[in-house]
Amino acid sequence: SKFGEYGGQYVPEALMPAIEELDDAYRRYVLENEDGFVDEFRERLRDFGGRPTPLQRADRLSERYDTDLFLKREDLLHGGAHKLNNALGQVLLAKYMGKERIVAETGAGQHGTATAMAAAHLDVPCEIYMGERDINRQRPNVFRMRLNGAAVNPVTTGRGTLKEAISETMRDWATTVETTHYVIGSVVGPHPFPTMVREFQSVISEEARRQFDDQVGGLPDSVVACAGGGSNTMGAFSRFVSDESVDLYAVEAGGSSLAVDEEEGVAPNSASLSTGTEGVLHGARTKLLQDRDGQIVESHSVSSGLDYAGVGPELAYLVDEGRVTPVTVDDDAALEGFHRLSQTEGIIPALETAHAVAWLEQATSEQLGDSVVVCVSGRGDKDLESVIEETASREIPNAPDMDVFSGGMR
Amino acid sequence: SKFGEYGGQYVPEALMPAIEELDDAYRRYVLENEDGFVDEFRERLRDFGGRPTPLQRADRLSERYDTDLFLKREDLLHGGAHKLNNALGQVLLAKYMGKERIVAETGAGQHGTATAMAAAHLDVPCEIYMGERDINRQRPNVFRMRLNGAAVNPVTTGRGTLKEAISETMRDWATTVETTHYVIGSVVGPHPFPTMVREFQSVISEEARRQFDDQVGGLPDSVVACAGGGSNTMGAFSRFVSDESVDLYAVEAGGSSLAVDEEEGVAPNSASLSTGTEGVLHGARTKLLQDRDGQIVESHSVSSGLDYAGVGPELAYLVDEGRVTPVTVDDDAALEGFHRLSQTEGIIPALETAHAVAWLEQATSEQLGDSVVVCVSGRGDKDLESVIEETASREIPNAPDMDVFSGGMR
Amino acid sequence: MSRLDEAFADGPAFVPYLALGDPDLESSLEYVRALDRGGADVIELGLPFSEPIAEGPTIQSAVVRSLSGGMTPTKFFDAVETLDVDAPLVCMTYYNLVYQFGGSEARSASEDASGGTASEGAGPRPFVERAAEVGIEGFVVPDLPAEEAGPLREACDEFGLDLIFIVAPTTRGERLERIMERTSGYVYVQARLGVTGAKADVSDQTGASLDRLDRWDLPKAVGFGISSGEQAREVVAAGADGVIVGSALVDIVAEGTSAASQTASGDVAEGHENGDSTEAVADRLETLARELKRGALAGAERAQSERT
Amino acid sequence: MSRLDEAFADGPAFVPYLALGDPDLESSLEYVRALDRGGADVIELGLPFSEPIAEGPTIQSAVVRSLSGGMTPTKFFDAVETLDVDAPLVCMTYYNLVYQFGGSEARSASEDASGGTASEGAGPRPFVERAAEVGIEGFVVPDLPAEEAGPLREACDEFGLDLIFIVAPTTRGERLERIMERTSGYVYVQARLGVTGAKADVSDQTGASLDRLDRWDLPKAVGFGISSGEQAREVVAAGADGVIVGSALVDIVAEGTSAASQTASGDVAEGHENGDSTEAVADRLETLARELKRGALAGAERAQSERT
Repeated sequence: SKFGEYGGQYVPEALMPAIEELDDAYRRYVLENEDGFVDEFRERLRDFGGRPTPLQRADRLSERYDTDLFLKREDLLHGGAHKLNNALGQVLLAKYMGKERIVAETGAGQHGTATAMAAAHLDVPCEIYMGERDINRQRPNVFRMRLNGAAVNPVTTGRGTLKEAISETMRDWATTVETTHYVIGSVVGPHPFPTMVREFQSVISEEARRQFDDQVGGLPDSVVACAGGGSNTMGAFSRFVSDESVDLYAVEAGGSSLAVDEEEGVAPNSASLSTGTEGVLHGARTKLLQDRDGQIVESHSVSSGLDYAGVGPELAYLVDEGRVTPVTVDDDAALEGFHRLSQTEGIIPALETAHAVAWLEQATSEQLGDSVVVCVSGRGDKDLESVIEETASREIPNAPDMDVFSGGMR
Repeated sequence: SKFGEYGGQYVPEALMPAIEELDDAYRRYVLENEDGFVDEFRERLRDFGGRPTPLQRADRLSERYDTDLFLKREDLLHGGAHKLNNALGQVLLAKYMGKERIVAETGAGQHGTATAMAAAHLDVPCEIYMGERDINRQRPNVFRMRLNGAAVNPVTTGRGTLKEAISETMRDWATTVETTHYVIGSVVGPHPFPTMVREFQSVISEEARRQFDDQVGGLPDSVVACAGGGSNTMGAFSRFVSDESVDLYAVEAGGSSLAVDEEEGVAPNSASLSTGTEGVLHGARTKLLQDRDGQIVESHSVSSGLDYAGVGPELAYLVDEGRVTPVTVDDDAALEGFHRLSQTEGIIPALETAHAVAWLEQATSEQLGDSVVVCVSGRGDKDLESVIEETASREIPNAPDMDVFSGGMR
Repeated sequence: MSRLDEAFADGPAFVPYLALGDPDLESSLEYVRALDRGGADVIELGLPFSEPIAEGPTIQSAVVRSLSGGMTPTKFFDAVETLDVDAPLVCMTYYNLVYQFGGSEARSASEDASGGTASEGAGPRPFVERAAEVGIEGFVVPDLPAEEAGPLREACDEFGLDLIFIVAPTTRGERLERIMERTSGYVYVQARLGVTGAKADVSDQTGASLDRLDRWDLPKAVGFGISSGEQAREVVAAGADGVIVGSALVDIVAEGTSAASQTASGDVAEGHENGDSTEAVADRLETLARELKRGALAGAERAQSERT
Repeated sequence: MSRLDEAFADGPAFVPYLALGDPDLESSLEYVRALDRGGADVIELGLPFSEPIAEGPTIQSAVVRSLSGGMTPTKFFDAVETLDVDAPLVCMTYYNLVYQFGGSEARSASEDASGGTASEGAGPRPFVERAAEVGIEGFVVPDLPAEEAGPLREACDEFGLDLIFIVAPTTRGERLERIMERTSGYVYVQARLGVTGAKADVSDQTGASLDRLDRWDLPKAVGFGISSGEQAREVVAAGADGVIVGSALVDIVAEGTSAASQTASGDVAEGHENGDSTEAVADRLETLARELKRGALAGAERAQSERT
């Protein structure tokens, strides 16, 4: 249950039995395929989710960076992001465990929509907690959840964002733990979540590793993935961790600056691996953005999906071990990356993914090596509105002319 | 070049040489795999597009309709709809033909976005004509095209919708025909377009046929697809046409009524197969919505992607031959179908697709048979705004509570 | 020799186009008479179709105005029947209108008989028959290529009407042969790629096209983009037997219409003071017609002098 | 026997909770004194953490108010050091604050030494040491399960402080054993599943939990949802050695605060007339404290009479 000193189970006592029950279920169903859980999960990932997703050679970017560049196309997964791998796994596991109800939290709405889809597909009642401010900023995702039959519970405490939604979901779970499963959306939270979510997401690297070998032969020299909480990161890295020759780059959101404003309690970035310090948040010991007292500071990124003050404990450990190299890309560069992939490959990426793409521009050829796999964690449809606003307010050299959109999307 | 009396090449003389050149290129590259065209097309469909798409058993709908119901998941194709199959094929063909430039028209924006994606991917300059009114109604799709580097040319003539955009694109092509390829978006237009687009889309039924045989064994009893211009319809039917035991149902938009208002020149539906009469439009003889003089009337559907007064000539022929059965679903029922698939299967369909889903509710068990394949032509993200508006203004019994969205999506 | 061939017999022909019913039926008939007075040798009358894919923005707008005014094929023929002009008349329209005409009765009958199955258009014959009755001499159908023209060609032959095909700069070899075999009256030589619309220069492609057509005796009328007497002169000097002018004339109608509709909301008298009455527009059309005809004649003199 | 055990020795203990710094430091110290006057046997002082995952909305809001007012661990300890009350004090907070305390100096040192590598928290020892200095008797850390509590338990032992664990209705068997082995001072019996918050009824689960704990001598204080003297009576009658009350008291602070802030924009004198001065809120807290204490005592009498 630990990754070095990271991880653990820092949760209220009331949740401990549920976490132990989950750990037991994880071992039996996921690790030992009891009742054919893994078979059903794989089948549903294929038929409902659309796996395997392609590993696509990006011809024009390969030329630009003078390397063989491959895109692992998680944007093609049902729902438009890698999130479904985990949501489907956990909702299915909850069914195997006999749970009657699903709760989940969501910030930008991607995990909420994935969970709502999985719950509709598997016919399990589902409630999603979401900060009121996030609800107002992510209306299409809220609507998608409602369409899938999920209840969306607005969280009005605090600033009404992801942090408050997580706390509120924990509270729901603490009250209903006997009948309810809490679908955590990333490789964070108390054990066994970081391990379990990583295993559900590992299908990304499992496929990519096999596809690379089939299409090119051997192993890539490097794997690049963006890192917020870190679920696509661990998914993309997991099956390469023991291949010492493969360099692993976790691209964090550098936001507008890597410095922390202690006065305001704000870190204008989400770079917990690069700049965070050890601490305990949301059930696990990991790297955090915190002030010197240990209060969690407000993080920031142009990509709301990366905007989180913590990170998965396993990633923190792999960074300390030197196995994963954390790097950062700031907001402006991420927007450039967004436009670059859209224009050169015909793939409009999520703003999260745009960070991974953008880093290629600042990486050295030694870092990239002769072959690179980049995880395209999601598609950008959800971010169109943000991209219009953010691009209009900055100097992004490769952006298309935005005049026609001066009135926004409507 | 004909399907019975349907089809043909009713175009201005200036376009005839280009059409002959295209016909020749179609034969050589697509039918005879010259220069390995077909191999490259298949590879790009797989790696860039995400093929094969799954054939998913819909457990809950199967139970509801007491049949084995399978969904052919074209919504998982890159871009979110079957449109890329054709756009990628034609843009690649244009490259093989040495054309330097792509033009296309778009109504709801789906074909425009698919073409822009394919053109960015293959590095071909691309201009999309789109009615000004459609531009204002489909801003996210306009933005996606711009992001992919395509020029979007507003068409201000007439009512500023698809019809005018088609005429304008024809005009561009008539002027630039020697260097430019016109990517028509459906199985319409002059020969060889209806045949060629059908062949590019046939991958849908080719896969579905094989997948059904692998997963179930044998052939399905029926195949259901929505029909506007008819490209997903012909794609879903094509490889089953010679299997006499497989019933083929083309679900048209019944709109608000199947009657034609000759006074106003409006058909409040898009049911050209069910209610249209033979005539000549946009280069082909086919079934049309027209008044008794032969003027094309304004069609209507809650789904802008089905909103077209014509239909592919091959479909018209197959209907006359009795091979394809045309049926209709009205706007209200389509919205119900939209909500039903979203809630029961966790798949938010395009409003086009919602028509196919909705028809299951009114089909007899004899029509459906023991096994049904439904083509999920696209995902519904593009339609969220419309669905909110349209659902709010009607009595849709199975819709979620919309109060939270009374202010629209923003 | 048909009346159309004859129109080209005494020197270069001036062939103006107007959409009937633009902006309303009465005015447009007045405009046709003005073109006749201005020296038209043949007049192409547009019967508007809702999807005019071969037209540029100018003529498309005329089509929209005419349709908004309630123009139909029946009204078109009725109006032509009353029209008393010297120049022979050609109907320019799209094939669906030709194909559907007379079909409503046929359709109702077939629906009665078969219990509501979709019926087919009546085919081109009723259209041609009615056109012949009202004095139309021929047709231009821009979306009907030679390959699909069999039925219409037959009907024209039956009623003694001409069927004029368009030859594009890209039309060569076998296609050209096939088209020229089916054409009668005159051949419509498309001056450049693209759609109809007034342009400032005469395309180089025109000369090449005329050269390719040299071995056929049929009169060659050049259209697409001719807007001035000077251009008419150049085209005829280059070997054309006539000039077809549409958009430049329609522009005059459009300007008059838009001026009139602008003042309609203000003082009606002002519209007349501005000279935007039907008569004023007709005068302007007649003036441009005369210029174009003079240009064509000048071109013919130059061609004549070069030949001698 | 620690001061905490002692507090339970003379009959049922009343254990109130307040977040220090809510709504400001001075007022909250006044409120703590009022609880002391009202008969508190132990007082739990909340040191607010930015992510209070175990709290309900009431206490979460108190935490937000306190943090907005600038509360920090250092200020917390400094304030406690000046506080002169009879009841022993317990600090209730989350583990990250315990873990990080004193780390800023350690961190700077390590950054100097290692050239900027991310450093670690100083661990629980400096926090416990400082708490002991200022007169804190023990800790409740709701996000620290027994399994992760080794270092804090050690530090508490070193400085002679108690570490109180929470036992939930779902805690049974081996887990219960493990927790009870590590608990000292008293055990915090969670009356129901969920988070903190005042409720109208006493949970059935409480009796079952107390039964499970019967074989341990450690005082059992029941919390979560107790808001009235009547409830306090029932809980003690059911076998509890004390009642922990938080949200009901924080509600009084919140009401006073919100009334004060409402009138702050109007006439300040009105705020005092409404009785929403710090003194008035303190009076109300003292009154409720007395009621709760009386309830607990009544419950003990009943339990006593049942036993005899």
